[in-house]
Amino acid sequence: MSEYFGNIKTGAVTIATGMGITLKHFFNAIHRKGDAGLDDVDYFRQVDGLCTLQYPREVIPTPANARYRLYNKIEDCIGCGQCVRACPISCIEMETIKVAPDDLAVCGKTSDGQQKKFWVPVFDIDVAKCMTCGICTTVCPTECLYHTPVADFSEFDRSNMLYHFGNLTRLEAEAKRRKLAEIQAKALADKEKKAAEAKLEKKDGE
Amino acid sequence: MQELDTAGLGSVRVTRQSDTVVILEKDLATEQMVLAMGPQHPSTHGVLKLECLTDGEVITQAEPYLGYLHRCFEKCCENVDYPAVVPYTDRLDYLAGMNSEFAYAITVEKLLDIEIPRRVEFIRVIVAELNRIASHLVAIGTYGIDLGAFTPFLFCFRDREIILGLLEWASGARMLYNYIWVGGLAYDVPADFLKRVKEFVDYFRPKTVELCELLTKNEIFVKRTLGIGIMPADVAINYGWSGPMLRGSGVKWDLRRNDPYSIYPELDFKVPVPDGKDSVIGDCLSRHLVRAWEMDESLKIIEQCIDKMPSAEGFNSRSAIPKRIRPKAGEVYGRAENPRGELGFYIESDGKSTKPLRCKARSSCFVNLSAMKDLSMGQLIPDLVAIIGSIDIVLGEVDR
Amino acid sequence: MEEGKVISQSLQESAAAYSIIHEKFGSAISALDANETMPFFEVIDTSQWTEIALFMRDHPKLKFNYMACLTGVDYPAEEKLGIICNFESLALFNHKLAVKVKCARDGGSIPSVACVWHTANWHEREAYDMFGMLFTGHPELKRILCPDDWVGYPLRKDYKVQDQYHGIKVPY
Amino acid sequence: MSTTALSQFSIPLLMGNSLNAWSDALAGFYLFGLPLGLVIIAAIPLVFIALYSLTYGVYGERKISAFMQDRLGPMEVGKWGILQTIADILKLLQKEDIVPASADKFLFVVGPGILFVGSFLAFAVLPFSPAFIGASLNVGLFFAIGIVAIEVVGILAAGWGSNNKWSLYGAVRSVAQIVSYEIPAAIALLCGAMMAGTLDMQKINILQSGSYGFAHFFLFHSPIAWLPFLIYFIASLAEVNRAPFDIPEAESELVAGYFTEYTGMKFAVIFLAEYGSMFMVSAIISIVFLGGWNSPLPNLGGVALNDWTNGPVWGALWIISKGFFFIFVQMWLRWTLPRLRVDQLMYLCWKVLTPFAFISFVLTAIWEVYRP
Repeated sequence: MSEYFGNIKTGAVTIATGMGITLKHFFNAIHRKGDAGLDDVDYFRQVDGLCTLQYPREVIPTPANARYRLYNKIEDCIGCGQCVRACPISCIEMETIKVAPDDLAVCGKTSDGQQKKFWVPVFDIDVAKCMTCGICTTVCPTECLYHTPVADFSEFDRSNMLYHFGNLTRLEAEAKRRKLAEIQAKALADKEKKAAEAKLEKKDGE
Repeated sequence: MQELDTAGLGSVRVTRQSDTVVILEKDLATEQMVLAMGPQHPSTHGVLKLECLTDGEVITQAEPYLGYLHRCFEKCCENVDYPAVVPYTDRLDYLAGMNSEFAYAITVEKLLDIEIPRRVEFIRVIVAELNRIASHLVAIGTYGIDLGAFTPFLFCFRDREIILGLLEWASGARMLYNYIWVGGLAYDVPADFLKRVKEFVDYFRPKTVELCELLTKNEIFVKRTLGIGIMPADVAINYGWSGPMLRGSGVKWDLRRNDPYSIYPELDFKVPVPDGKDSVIGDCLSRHLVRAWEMDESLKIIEQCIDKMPSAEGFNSRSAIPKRIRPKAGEVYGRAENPRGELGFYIESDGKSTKPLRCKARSSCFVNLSAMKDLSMGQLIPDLVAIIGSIDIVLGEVDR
Repeated sequence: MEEGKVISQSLQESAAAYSIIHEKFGSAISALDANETMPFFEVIDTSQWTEIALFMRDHPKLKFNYMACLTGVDYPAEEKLGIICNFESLALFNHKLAVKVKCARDGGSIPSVACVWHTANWHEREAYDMFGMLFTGHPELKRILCPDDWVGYPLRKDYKVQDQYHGIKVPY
Repeated sequence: MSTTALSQFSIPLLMGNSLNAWSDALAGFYLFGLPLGLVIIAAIPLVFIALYSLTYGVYGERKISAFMQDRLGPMEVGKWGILQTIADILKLLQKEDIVPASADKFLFVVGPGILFVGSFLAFAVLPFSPAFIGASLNVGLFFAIGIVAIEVVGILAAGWGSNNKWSLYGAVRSVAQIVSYEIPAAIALLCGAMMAGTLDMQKINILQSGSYGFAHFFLFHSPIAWLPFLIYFIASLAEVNRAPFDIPEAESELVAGYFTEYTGMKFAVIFLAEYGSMFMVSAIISIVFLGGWNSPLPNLGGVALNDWTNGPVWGALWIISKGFFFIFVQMWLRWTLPRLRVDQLMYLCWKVLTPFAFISFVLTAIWEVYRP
């Protein structure tokens, strides 16, 4: 019998405690949490009160090192293709054309002074596939591939999630390719000619 | 454990006391009905399906069906390099990515036999314990939802949000971190990080008390969980239970203590087990209490780590990372204490390749869930919900 | 340094545990591979596997009451499939042992230990699902993670994914 | 007791004669032999309550729950999201009205209707002010208790007709729950009726008027009146399926209980009925124990607060605000407590509430007979 009344008593007391807590929160609803980021010194002085933000207008700030949208600064890209090999889910697609010797100056250097040896006509990142693991960015030798703190980049059409970073248009790429092919053909021809000459000389020598 | 032959009894409702089965109700048999619970049921915590045979509201048999989230993690691992497995481990137990990474990293390090800088170890422990708190907050909050209390859930998520913010600040991502690498860390923590974590600990302590008052001590909550789904210790061990589930059954077994890794031997923390005063040992309430206590212990661990943290001077978080991870031929089974139990990795290396020959994740939820059939026999549907909630499954880890 | 010592100590204990098993079963099991990371032995006479398992669980000095993990493995070079079980004596002793059991790659079978450790039940189902070895005496050997009508065993090294599954294109 | 109380209370004090006459005239309006006037009178509170349900009920519940959970709640539609519910209703109106192929079509369609009618019929006997009552029955309280039971039929029809196992569970649980809780609820209300000596709602209110305001309320009338008050409040929670007794719809167990299969306007009607019954039980408890439309403010010497704040319009204000207060408490409880299990629910009903209801019944009877 005492257990019976004890149960009723603990039930009433704990329910009252719980209701006290929710009522406290209810009256605390006049306060709102600010939208300072965690790197702010006052972060924990502003967390009391309603804590939701109205998203598109108020945003939780993303820290500077946040890894969200993958971005390639194509001016610095040397087309080494390490990121393509490193990506566990192959979301990066890359095509390179070797720069013709007379174009090296046109192709330019990276910001730390390294000569670029490849044109990169295609550098496509499918950010819909990208899982923001950041492995590609760690292998990148020129640090031109990095994640930006832009977290919201949703699209209505999935094809818009394919980001193109190539530094040549298709026509330019075609021209470069042809030029390279010519140079290579010429070099090959020269080589053959030389070889033939050498053979000839050899014969002559005999 | 005593097996119960239900064939001749018609409908029975049973409960377990230590290792005997006690029949509460019988001879109320009605026509049996197959009830498919899930995979889109609100309280199966994802895409678990339970096919229940019910007699009224009493479940006579429940058969779990898994695999709705199966993505062949192990096959993926065989096709990528050792470091590239880390982002996949995040996706095992997506509520505790840091802990999964930690388990994988120490396993490969065991195979590689490399020394890790001390500061790396401390940071690893801090982020892992923070993530443990975040994970337990989800477990406790969703358990509240399973039992009909919605408000504690949102309080839990409010605080978890801060932890996720902290981890985002450290690692760059909110849930799928890829932060703990084999041999080191992706980055050192930001300058003010430890200070902010300390502030978080101070902020969070009163919140756990409030949560306890609101949910754990609530009489209705206690009545809903006390004595439900009792699992005796020996059966729990035989089922391979681990983590809070096993401790809920009264076995003082914590890999951080019993198979110590990283810097855990240097830290002072308790392994909480229920004493049978507030709850029946092995029931849902015990498991819930263990989780609640563990949050406090994790806070203690974090505080100690911050105090003992070696300075950042001349520290490079990637200094011990091998240029190319190619372990010698051999096999290793490494494990760590995850919020949900023992997450083990069996890794086999052929010594030639930079990809693991075989990488098996021993998922704690998978093992814990395998007792479902036994636990659910003779329970009511609301109790079944309470039991699933107390197992605290993450389907990402169950189905892999 | 200290950590290394702990490991080697547990290795000694594991070796002691192995010798007890070896005493009983002799040539049915192979010699102990006493490496630091995972000491293991192989069951050569697979028909005795269940007895060995029971012995390991119930022997007062062994008490391997906890099966941590059961991994299925494919050995295409040996034309074999196998399982690796990691055991330990939870809260009683300090020894840990792994056991390997192998069977033929096509239609091979391994005795089930689901009756010895409940953990093995689902793990064996998973190994069957992924590798296709049979476990004789298993209470309900059916696929667990893949759908029942899935073709092939995904974790075999020579697995080719099926093109269509109920009209859905499978390869991504 | 009742005669003395009535005699000291004169009708002109109520200041509502013209309105009363108007409603009487309307009630006498017949068209082709149909009591059209009565229908209109019954429809007025119904329309009001429907409006309340749409705006305050759902919106209030969402806001209150949000504030208790440190959230903002609806904020987008209108200032502070005040038009959110209207937007929701517009959405629900446009939704396809799906009737599952294997459902029992008749029951499925008729279920929400019965539920709606059941919860709104009781409004006919609720006195909204001294001058306004839909039907001033001399067994008003009895009618109100009885008519709530019709809801059970609607719930069972909806749950059974859906041909869904979860719905069936919800329906069966609901029937068991509501029928059981009728008993303590009715006995607790009987205590109030005993104190009044009448079952007429309007008379119960009149008996609680007086210049001392709240001191005349039945809750403070006898030392044990708080017990039936509390019992009725708890039982009424169960009768309208509110947390912690929301097991018929228990979203984490039964998905949505008996209305799992409902969409569009039928779903909205079920929702409306729920909020309607919430107000109904709140109004009943404030009528029987808290003076209904009487002002709680006492006359303090020359400051005749009580006299100033009584009258038909004030009365409507008082009863509605009392009702809203109890709705607030219902929501407050809902967002604090976990849900009970079925057997615990029955335990509470049969082993706690019913015995205590009987005890309070006997004690009230003794008090009324041997009152000092």
